[in-house]
Amino acid sequence: MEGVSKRFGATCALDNVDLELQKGEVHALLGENGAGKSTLVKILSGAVRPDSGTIFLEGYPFSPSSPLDSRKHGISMIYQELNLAPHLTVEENIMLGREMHRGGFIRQKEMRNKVRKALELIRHTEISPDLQVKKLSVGARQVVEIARALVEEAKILVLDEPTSSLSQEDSEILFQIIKRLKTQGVSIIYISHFLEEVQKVADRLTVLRDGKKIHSGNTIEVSLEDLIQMMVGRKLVDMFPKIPHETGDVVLCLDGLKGKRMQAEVDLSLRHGEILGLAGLIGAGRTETLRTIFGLDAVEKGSLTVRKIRTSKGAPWTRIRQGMGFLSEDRQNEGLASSLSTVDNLTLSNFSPYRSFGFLRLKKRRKAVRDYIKQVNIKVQDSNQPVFSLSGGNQQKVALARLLHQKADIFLLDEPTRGIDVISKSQIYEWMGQLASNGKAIVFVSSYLPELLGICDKIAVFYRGRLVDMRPTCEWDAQSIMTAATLGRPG
Amino acid sequence: MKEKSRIQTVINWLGPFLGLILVMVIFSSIPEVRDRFLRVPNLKSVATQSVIVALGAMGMTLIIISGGIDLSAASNIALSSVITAFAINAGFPPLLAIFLGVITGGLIGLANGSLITSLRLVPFIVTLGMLGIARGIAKWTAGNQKIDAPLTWVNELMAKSPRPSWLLMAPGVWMMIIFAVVMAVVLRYSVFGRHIFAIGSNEATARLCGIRIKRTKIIVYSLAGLFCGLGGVMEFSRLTVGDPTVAVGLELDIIAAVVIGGGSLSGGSGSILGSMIGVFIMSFLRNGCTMMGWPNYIQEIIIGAIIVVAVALDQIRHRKNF
Amino acid sequence: MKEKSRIQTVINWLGPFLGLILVMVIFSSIPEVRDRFLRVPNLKSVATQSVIVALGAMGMTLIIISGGIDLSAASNIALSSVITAFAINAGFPPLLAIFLGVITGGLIGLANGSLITSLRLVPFIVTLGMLGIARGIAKWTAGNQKIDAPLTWVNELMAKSPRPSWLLMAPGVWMMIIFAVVMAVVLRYSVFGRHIFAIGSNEATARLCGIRIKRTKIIVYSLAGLFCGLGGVMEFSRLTVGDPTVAVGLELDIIAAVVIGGGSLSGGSGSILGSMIGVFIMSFLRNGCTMMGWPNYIQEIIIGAIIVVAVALDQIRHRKNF
Amino acid sequence: SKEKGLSSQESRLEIAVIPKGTTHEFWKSIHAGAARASKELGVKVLWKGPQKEDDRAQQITVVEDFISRGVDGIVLAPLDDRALWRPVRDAVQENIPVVIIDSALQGDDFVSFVATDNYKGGELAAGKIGELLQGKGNIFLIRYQVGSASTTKREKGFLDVIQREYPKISLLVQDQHAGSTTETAYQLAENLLNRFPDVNGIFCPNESSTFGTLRALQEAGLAGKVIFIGFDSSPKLVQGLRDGHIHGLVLQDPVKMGYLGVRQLVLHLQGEKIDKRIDTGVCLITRENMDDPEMKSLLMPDLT
Ligand SMILES: Nc1ncnc2c1ncn2[C@@H]1O[C@H](COP(=O)(O)OP(=O)(O)OP(=O)(O)O)[C@@H](O)[C@H]1O
Ligand SMILES: Nc1ncnc2c1ncn2[C@@H]1O[C@H](COP(=O)(O)OP(=O)(O)OP(=O)(O)O)[C@@H](O)[C@H]1O
Ligand SMILES: [Mg+2]
Ligand SMILES: [Mg+2]
Repeated sequence: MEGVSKRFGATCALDNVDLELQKGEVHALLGENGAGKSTLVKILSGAVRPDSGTIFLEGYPFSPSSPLDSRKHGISMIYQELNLAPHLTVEENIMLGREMHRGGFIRQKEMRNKVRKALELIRHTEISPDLQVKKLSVGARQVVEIARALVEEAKILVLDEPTSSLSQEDSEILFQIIKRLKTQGVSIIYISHFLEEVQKVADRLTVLRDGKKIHSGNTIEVSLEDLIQMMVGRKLVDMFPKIPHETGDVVLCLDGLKGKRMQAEVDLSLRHGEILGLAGLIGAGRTETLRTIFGLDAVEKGSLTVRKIRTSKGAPWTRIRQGMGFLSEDRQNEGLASSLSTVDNLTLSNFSPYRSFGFLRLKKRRKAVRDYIKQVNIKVQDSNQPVFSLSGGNQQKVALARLLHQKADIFLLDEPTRGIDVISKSQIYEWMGQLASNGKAIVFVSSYLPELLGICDKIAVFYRGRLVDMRPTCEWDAQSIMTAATLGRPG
Repeated sequence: MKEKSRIQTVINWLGPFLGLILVMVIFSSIPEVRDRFLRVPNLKSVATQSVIVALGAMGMTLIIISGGIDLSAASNIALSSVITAFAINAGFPPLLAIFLGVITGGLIGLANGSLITSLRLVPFIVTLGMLGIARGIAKWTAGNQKIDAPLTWVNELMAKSPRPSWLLMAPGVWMMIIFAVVMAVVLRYSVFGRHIFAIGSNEATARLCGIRIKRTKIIVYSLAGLFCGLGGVMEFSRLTVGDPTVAVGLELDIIAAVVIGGGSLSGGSGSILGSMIGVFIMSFLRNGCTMMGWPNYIQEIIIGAIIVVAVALDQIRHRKNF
Repeated sequence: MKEKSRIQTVINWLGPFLGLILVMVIFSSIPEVRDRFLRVPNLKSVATQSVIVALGAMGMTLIIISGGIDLSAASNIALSSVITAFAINAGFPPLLAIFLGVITGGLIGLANGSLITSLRLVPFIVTLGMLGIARGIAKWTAGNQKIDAPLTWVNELMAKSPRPSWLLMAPGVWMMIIFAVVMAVVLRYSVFGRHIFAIGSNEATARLCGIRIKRTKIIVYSLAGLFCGLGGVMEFSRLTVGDPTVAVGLELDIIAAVVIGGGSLSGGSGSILGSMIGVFIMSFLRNGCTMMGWPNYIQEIIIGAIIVVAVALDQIRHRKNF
Repeated sequence: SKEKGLSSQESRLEIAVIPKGTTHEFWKSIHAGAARASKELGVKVLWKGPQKEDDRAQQITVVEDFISRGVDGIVLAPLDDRALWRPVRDAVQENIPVVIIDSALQGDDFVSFVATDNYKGGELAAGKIGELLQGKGNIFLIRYQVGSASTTKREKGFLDVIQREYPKISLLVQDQHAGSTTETAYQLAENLLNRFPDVNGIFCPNESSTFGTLRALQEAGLAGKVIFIGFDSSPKLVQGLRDGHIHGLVLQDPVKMGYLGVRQLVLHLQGEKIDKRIDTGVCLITRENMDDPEMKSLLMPDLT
């Protein structure tokens, strides 16, 4: 790709970027949120038309007019935002657009075989091909998406943050697959905010900043610190800043709580000033537990006690009144109202500072929001910009900022750092510490063990819907968590 | 809990037929019409009365699954019936007249599809516009009155007692059955059918997976147009005249049938079997109410209520899945 | 590029008024009606003719923004007009009759909202059912004919030449203007308004953010019902009788007005100003076509085409933004 | 049919009366006539119109459904002289006799045709307008609805007389349709009056268009100034006539039509010979003769 540029209105997403991908290499694309990585690969896949610049494919100029066009040229892509048709089954989604047919009618058996093979490849045979995708959790959906990219024998495979909602184990499997594909001569573009991953799998890398190419070279030639320096223009002091905080009374307590979709009853308690980490594999039931606490799923059995008040029934609005805040792992379908503006999304859960007699004071609100945008470092042209036009990581930051703006006491965070760049991540860890030191309680669900180990006071491990073990962080290490999460017994 | 789940098993087993069975049981148990309601001649009339809506509903099912809607269906039926009558009146051979009627419907559908895809307008608006345009053209062609066409075999298509008596039912009813089976198979087992579901479920995904959205949509709307065209021919066959004012508001009946049958207006779900059941629920309701001699307002209230109840039942049936 | 962007600046500046201006310019430039079209009495008639649709469109705007639809609006208007006539006929004081008419509309809206939220049914189906139910009840109440009511000051509400002549326009027109301003403010600046947008944009998100979806939706549908009720009172005022068959199919006009004005049927967008412009575009079109003496079918075709063109223009205008 | 005779002695005869619609005043009167006949003759009348006013296809459905029910006879006001021909033939094949009222039907499967001469009604209206305008001026013909046979006949009668006998009267409007409801008629008339405020005469061919136009005239302050002839009656139209806002109403005798329709059918079922064609007559009512007792019973029929 040579001299590729793209503008969206006033935003310059890409400015004269070059990218060279060699046969059989893994090429990492790095940059902070909103640097233009996704836009660049979308141009390659034909989903976005560039304003200028040319692409050469095996020496010939190539300008993909549609995703279909680029797929025909052997480019296969996993987009950052999940792209699945919720009403269709897993099999139908995996084979979408490449159905095997005879005279226009589907050849069921052959397709089933292919799907089985792809699922085996990523070791997720437990996902039934006949299940409707809307019934899967976000993690499982990501697996389906990867399976889709694998059924096709592509020449170029583009992965835009494939591991953002995968567990450690699944990521490992993916890396093995990548290695194998590489030996088969497949070229891979790999986008990720997990820099260690990049160092592990990538042969070469390119760094983007504000839509410009900053650096391109072999992976082994640059150190982690240099990478970060190139990405954001400053050094990262401490990935997991330690902010001292003390735990107080119990604020939230689950007594044998079982929600409609949970597989088992869960007992748990959370104190003021405590950061509780929840670890587990895909489908372990962490999301479902949080959703039940927050009243998004109906309670079937047991009860929960919020600040000494025992309840079993409750809708999200009552939980918010009780001082809870929830960050959904599914920002695309649930987390954000993407056609609304950044201002609206940010303030949706708490209008009270700007409300007088049922009316909003818009100016005051805009001003307040500007502070939050600066604080959370959201890259946005104008606070009235609709959320769908933000980059993936920036959308996640909007969802996070909403929780801060809500001024909750109990934070339920489901994969909050999904798709967020390194620097911002460390900033988020810092806030979590600060919130805890102010006496707030935080439940922190993550599939990324280092961050759990880095900032939590306590870690609980889930296995098949059951809470296996809960211990202070110092008594855990990566190994023992993995054991508990995969085998379901304290390691 | 136990009790509830047993009821749900029954509900599930009877499944999509539940609403239809309910309606039939009700009327079969009213002494006044009991002995007449379930008799063959009445079933034949109901079948014949359902043909036009059923044809419209087949196309509408595709459109609704793809996430669209077609408000122009009824106008399209009227226009096609006028064109057929016009052609027969002008002395064209009946087969050609039928062909022209069906093609007219197809062209209106094609126009819908092209406008929707090329101007990227919402189907509701395009077809609302087309509702007026097609109806206007129908009145224009017919010179603002009905067209009397000489009787031909076209008018036998919807005759309750068909000419070769071994047919048992009107040829139109057979056509309806055959097309329903064909469309059900196409929708379930063809690549085209699957693409329609994908587009309705998530259009962006469908595009990124390389499905030709424009082409698929244009085909869907054209196909639906052709079905409306055929419906128009049937309407002409039934009326023996080309009437530009016929079928006003029928689009809502057609859409209701599809939705009663499990179609979702946000796209991605629906089935031909369901839609056909929806059509027959409404036909039997009308038929039963008329046979009872109930005034129209009672009929309107009852049908309104049944639409809600039928869909609510369907909802309960599906809810247990979670 | 340059040229194009200049056109777009102009388009943008005229913005939402573009369609309306277009229609008015066209008719003002046809010599045959030019000198009559833009004269005060004609403008007054158009304004009066628009009141009922405009009231319906205010409620419909809220509903459509919230991601719903109300097919029962027109039936509701008819029912409310019948109830008002009935009350006046029964000798109730006019103010009470008006109140009863408006409340009837509100109750129908409340029923819609409750069914939609409690049974979790799609609005299309619930309101389609209600379309039949309300119309049936209207006919029933009226005994299947018009209700003749004695003349009272209620009938002055829609008089083109109002009694205190300093009013200049019918009181109904003033009401329409006042309610439009109030609703526009509520929708833009109130918490309730923001909540409606949030629900329409993404219901799951709205729920997550602690918005009380059920309550908001029930209020939205009830409010829309009240507007329809007021529309019904205006209808009665205009006709001087309570006619249960009035306004058949008007729901499509109302929805079209909202959509022409920028409302999206998938929810999350729309505005009162836009809807009002949509209403006036259609009223002026009807008025102009009739004044031209064009036959009805030409009118139907033209109005159909304009609906599509107006929305297409709006689409082009918006496309540049992102 | 012998069997049928027996059963009718055990239980009352069941007669379906199928109008074109159910909500216009005109059909109310037909219903009243039919009800009177049913009381007098001791038969059961099932009254049922098409679900949507004026929808041919649905009227066919209603006829078919009553055939399915196996009624003893049908009184039908066909929406179309051709489209209803086949269902009527089906009825006759099932031994269900049919009497046609109000509008004509092709063929001769029916046992009797009881109706007004609609064409003559239009002629009467034209004569009155011509007379009141003294043979000159500008007039509107506001039509009812596309495809409605009886009103089209009235319109034709009106046009023929105007063009033949009053060459100095010019028709400003003659192909605008008022639509099926009062509101649509009202809007149309309002818009037309804005364009042509100097109109001298208007004719409307049925009740709903007459009333809608009357409202528009009253609103525009032109009521009484414009010669206005309507068709059919309702309390508001009677009031308009009394106030001098309407200068004449062409009246049919719908009560008689409904009554005779049912009676002819019952007579036929009882095996009597009946006339194939019965004219129930039209007349023109003005403010001057509206209080004649004979006219009064037409204007405000006793609907009980
Ligand atoms: N459809 C759009 N409309 C307007 N602006 C857009 C659109 N898509 C992307 N942008 C802007 O382009 C810039 C680059 O976005 P892009 O998605 O490429 O970032 P990214 O590098 O993938 O970031 P992340 O790491 O957060 O995924 C961002 O500032 C974003 O706001
Ligand atoms: N592989 C799978 N196959 C089928 N259903 C699954 C699968 N994975 C998850 N689910 C669904 O998700 C539910 C539990 O997943 P949940 O989202 O609570 O887990 P999690 O620990 O948050 O994992 P994730 O990382 O996927 O969010 C299950 O009840 C099931 O319905
Ligand atoms: Mg990205
Ligand atoms: Mg999860």
